[in-house]
Amino acid sequence: MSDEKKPGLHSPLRRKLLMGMAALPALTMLPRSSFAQAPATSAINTTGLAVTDTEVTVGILHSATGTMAISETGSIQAEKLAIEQINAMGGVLGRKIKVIQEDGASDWPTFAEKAKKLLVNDKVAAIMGCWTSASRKAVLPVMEQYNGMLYYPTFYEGLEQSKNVIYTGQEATQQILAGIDWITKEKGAKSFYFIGSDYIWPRTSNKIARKHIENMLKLKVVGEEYFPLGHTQFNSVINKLKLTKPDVIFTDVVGGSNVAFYKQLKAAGIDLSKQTLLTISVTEDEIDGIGGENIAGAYACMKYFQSLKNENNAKFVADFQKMWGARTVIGDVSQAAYLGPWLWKATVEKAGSFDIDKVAAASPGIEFKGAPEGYVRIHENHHLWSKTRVGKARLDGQFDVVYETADLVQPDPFPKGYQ
Amino acid sequence: MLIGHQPKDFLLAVEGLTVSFDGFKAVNDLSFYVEENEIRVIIGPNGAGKTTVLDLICGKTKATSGAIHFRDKDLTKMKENQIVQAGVGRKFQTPSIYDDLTVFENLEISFPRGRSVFGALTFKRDAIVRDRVEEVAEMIFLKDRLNMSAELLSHGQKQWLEIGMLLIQDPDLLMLDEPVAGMSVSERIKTAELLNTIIKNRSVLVIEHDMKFVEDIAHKVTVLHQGQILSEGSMEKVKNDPKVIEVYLGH
Amino acid sequence: MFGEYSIGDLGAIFAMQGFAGLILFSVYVLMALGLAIIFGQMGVINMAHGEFMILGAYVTWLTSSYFQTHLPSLFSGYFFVAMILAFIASGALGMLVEWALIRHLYKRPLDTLLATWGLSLILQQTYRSVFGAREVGVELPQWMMGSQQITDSIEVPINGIFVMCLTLLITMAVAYIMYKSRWGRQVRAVVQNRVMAGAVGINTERVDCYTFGLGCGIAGIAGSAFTMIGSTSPTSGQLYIVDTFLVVVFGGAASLVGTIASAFTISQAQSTMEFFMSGSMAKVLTLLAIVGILMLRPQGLFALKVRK
Amino acid sequence: MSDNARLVNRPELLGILALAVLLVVILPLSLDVFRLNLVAKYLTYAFVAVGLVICWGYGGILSLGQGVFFGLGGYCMAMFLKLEASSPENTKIQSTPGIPDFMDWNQITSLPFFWKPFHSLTFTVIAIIAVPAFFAFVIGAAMFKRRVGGTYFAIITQAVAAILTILIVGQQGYTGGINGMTDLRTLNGWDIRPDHAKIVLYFFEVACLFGCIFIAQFIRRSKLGRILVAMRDKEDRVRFSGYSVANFKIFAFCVAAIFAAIGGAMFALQVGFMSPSFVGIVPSIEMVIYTAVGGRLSILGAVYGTLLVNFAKTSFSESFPELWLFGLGGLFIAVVLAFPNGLAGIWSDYVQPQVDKLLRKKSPKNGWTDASVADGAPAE
Repeated sequence: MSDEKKPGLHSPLRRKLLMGMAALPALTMLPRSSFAQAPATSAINTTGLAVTDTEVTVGILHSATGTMAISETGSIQAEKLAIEQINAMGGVLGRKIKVIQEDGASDWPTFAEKAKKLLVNDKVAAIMGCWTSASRKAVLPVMEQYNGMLYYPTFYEGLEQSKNVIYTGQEATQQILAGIDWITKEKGAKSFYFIGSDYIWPRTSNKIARKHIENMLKLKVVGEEYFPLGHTQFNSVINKLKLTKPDVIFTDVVGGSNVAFYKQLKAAGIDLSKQTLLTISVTEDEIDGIGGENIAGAYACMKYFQSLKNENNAKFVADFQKMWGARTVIGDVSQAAYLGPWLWKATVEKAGSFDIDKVAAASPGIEFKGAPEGYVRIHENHHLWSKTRVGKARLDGQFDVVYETADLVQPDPFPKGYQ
Repeated sequence: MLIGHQPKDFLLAVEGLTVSFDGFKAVNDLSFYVEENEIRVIIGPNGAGKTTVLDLICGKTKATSGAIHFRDKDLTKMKENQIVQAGVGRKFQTPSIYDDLTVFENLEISFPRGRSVFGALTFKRDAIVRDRVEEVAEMIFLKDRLNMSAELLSHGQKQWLEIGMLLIQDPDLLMLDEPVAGMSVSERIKTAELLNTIIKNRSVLVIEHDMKFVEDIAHKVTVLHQGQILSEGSMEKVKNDPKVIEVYLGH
Repeated sequence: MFGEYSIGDLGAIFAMQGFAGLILFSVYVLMALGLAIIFGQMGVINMAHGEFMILGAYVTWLTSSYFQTHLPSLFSGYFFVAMILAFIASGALGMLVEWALIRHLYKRPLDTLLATWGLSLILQQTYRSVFGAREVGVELPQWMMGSQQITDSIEVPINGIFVMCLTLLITMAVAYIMYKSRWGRQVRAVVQNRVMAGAVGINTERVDCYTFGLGCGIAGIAGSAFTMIGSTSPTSGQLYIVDTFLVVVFGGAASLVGTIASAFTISQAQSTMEFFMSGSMAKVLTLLAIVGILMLRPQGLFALKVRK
Repeated sequence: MSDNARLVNRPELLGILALAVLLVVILPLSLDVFRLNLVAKYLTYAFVAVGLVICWGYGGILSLGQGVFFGLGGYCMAMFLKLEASSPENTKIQSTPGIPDFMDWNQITSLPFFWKPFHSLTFTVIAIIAVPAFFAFVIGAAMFKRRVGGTYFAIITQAVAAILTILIVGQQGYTGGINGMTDLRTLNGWDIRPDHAKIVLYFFEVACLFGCIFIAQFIRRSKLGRILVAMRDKEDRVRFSGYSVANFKIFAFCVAAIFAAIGGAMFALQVGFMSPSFVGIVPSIEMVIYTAVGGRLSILGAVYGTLLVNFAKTSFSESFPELWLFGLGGLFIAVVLAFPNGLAGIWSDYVQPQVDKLLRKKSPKNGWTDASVADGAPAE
């Protein structure tokens, strides 16, 4: 109903499409008593969720404090933007989205506790949230026990699939394999050196990368190193790099360690315009802290870059910076977080109900053509079909997109031959 | 000296005791012997190593070399609490009592029973303990203050309490470091009286400056100077030793 | 793993590895010096030490931004200005904290630990509110980046050399202040006998205040220097705190020489092990070794046997 | 039993009864299951806090590594629960069914030897007590025999916490890494997840907590408690009264470790997972603040302190996440500077005199303070 208040929010074509999608279930399921009337609450909410005639409650669950606040802030911002845009368009099934935001405080049990609060006390229809695997793992049993719906934005290690979770980021094979193939071909790489933070995501990602490199490409991995989270001294491993001279340095170092690693790499005279480095953990967000001059020339393997050239993205970046400040940068995860509310809206409207079971069942096949990264679709396994891209870091902290897969890459959370 | 090989005749035999702190020899090749029921007073100018000798005997400081035999035990190889259990009690120069506990509890803790962890857990305050505590409290003039927090006692009363804590341990060798220091005249008199009663039936090693007091109680006096024995013998003999006179007058 | 490399290669690598160890050594010394003064001389456990370092880092960041926008021609020299400002800012905050908090707690060392931990939480949240939760990137002048070619195959990072020189300078300054200056004698007098020092006319309260301020100020310089090699975010300070305390304790708290020796031992051990095994295991083994040695020799490497 | 060995005096008895009424009657009746489960989670920390009263308040040993013991207890419990949750039927999609999921992800194909005994609940219960006690004994023996205490000990326990965290995170094939052990489901076939199970577990936990409170109270009232106080005051004097100071410290440290471990095991049961984020330095120090807020010398105070701080944390972080850290930081400082005896101190300094006054007016002969002063004394 308030669609017209924000003219130019989306291109006219897409707006029609979205309107059509929104109208479809309403047309099929409800008596056409009046043009603008939303479906009756009793019909679309049979399980006692917090849905009224005018409102539907959704939870946002990220860390606003603690060590992870650095990373999760972007996701919160993106989710709020998406929800505001959806509300400006009239909401979901005629209901405005009301947000309850909870702070996970970078502490996994707190995540579980807050997730439970959102589901049990607030009866939210969906939760946009979590960032680290650990927080997701803590929340997952809660989601399954109390039957909630979680939209999880981060690229992650895979090995998981749940009725109650939609994974809007890439799982490991989706993110890594195409990038490694491309860099191998482009740079004629023969040897790889892995450097990662010591926890499950880098280890699993590196395992998949290693299997791919050794078994599929028949190339060599000459080193694999892990450092405790928060480690800040990398001179020894940099010397090892100098000794082994790998064609490609493949990194998945996270957090504050990232900054230290690239600064010391540059200081040690490893010039990223000559030495190929492929990272799967550095987005525009991280470069903010690392400093563009320290990482320029490195390649990153993601599904989204802020500099991506398409209409959706231009609009998204403009809206995002209008809402959160012109200097705000947008990384891969923020974009994936932005998809969550939109995918949920589309799914609810297709299912014609807020009921979790119906939403979960209706999820496969849901498309979102307005995605900043381009077209995405939910797979049977609740992950997204999406393209993989490689970007080359520029001095100004942005990436030049140098490669993208021709087709959408199928998500494969339990990859055969990679375990 | 004479019968150093048979330390059993002495209660305490200190032989060739040396301790050095970072090169400085606070006690240097010291030997002396204390007999059963002997009252020995150690005197000497400041820094002579008197307190260090007591520290060495009770295990607070480890000797660099030398031996300390107590009956048939070598104290240099034992821990503080084992030395106490062997029968050596020590009073410190400044009153060392437990401010947060009552007088009764202070004495009770020193009662020689239930000294292991398990023993302390199952320790019962029975009639024997209570009677003994009261008896000692009477001796140290604190009977009416048993339930008082020890921190509220006067300085002199704290000294008495610590003496009482030693008394209840019933040690064979009692070591007192300046027991009347910092006391008022009346307290001093009472303390001398107290010491005279408690030194019966045990050996005592006292450090004291108050010559009047020394003369009253000492069987034998040892004069220390720069970590070594300057003179030893009866008070009369020591007083007339020219070396002692020189050291004391020299100051 | 060495089979396929030439002798020259290996020599170069070992030279560079030794250098990496020296850089780590310098980093540890810088971190630990301020703490060694505060903990060693005053017996105060300052859990907010890391936050004082990060204050220095933020000051550096602010200075660099200021020079970039207002004095771009002088940008290449801003780092020296930044370090002085970092020293002043951290030192001043340190003195304020000493006055408001620490001086009430000298008789309760364990309580200073809790109070300064509370302080560290407050400082972290202050940084987050003021500077944002994200890391800030400190831009360095061009001359500090890159590396110096020594031979064909040996090159050393310039910022590493810079940190080493800085460490040397500050260590010498601290040694001079503590052991040669009148003020240093006062500090040591207060450490040894507070009452006596007061009686001979030393203003012990002021000495305490300045000592704490000096320790915090050095932490500020360390934080400033670490913008070259590490990250600057509200929580970065916590990364350093355990390492720093271990260096000080391992050295024997009351001795500057001990602190330096222990920083050297730990850094060499860590950097050598890191070369042969994964960083995680190297860290665990280093920490285990330190804890193990401290259990056998609790007074640390360099503690004097003193007469109590 | 003679009067001195009486376990509690009158005000303490009233305090314990009040706590019992609060935990057993008021909270379960007034809170929904979700909130009650939160209380249960807070109470798991109360075990640690009670242990710290003995070890820190009485023994003067500040351990900044209680998270280590909380974690060891919790992991022991979690290993048992995880094994039960990883039955071959539940894990048939794995390449090796019957082992925990995280092992499968890390290419471990058979259960490591040290996991095997955790199939047995009896072994697990023993391990929950024995493993932390053993660790505490080793650490304590090494440190206290060499007279390491005070600040040194605090720093070394911190380092131990750091080591264990890095190890758990690094050895993810055996420990679940940073994710911890999640998705714990049943205890000997009994589902621990539904609401009614949570309520049963809550009462079980409260019972255990009171067990620990009584043990702590027994220790406090025994001569050992007085020796701990004496030791904190004048360690040398205790030594020269013939006690092995090290042994008593080791004992206090072990008791605190065991309590913490029981808390950890309860946590795994209540919350349904265990992760290395409870092992590290930050949670360990937070646990100390619970004790400090309650009053480091008061066993009951520790429980109230834990509940209060956690309740404040939850409600603050819900409404003002930014303020929470300021609040927590301020709490640390305030407790240290202004209220070193915490809630218990405030109670006995300000509230109790008022209460006494009221009571005296009503029945002049029945003064509580008389009882408490006379208690512990011989003459009665």
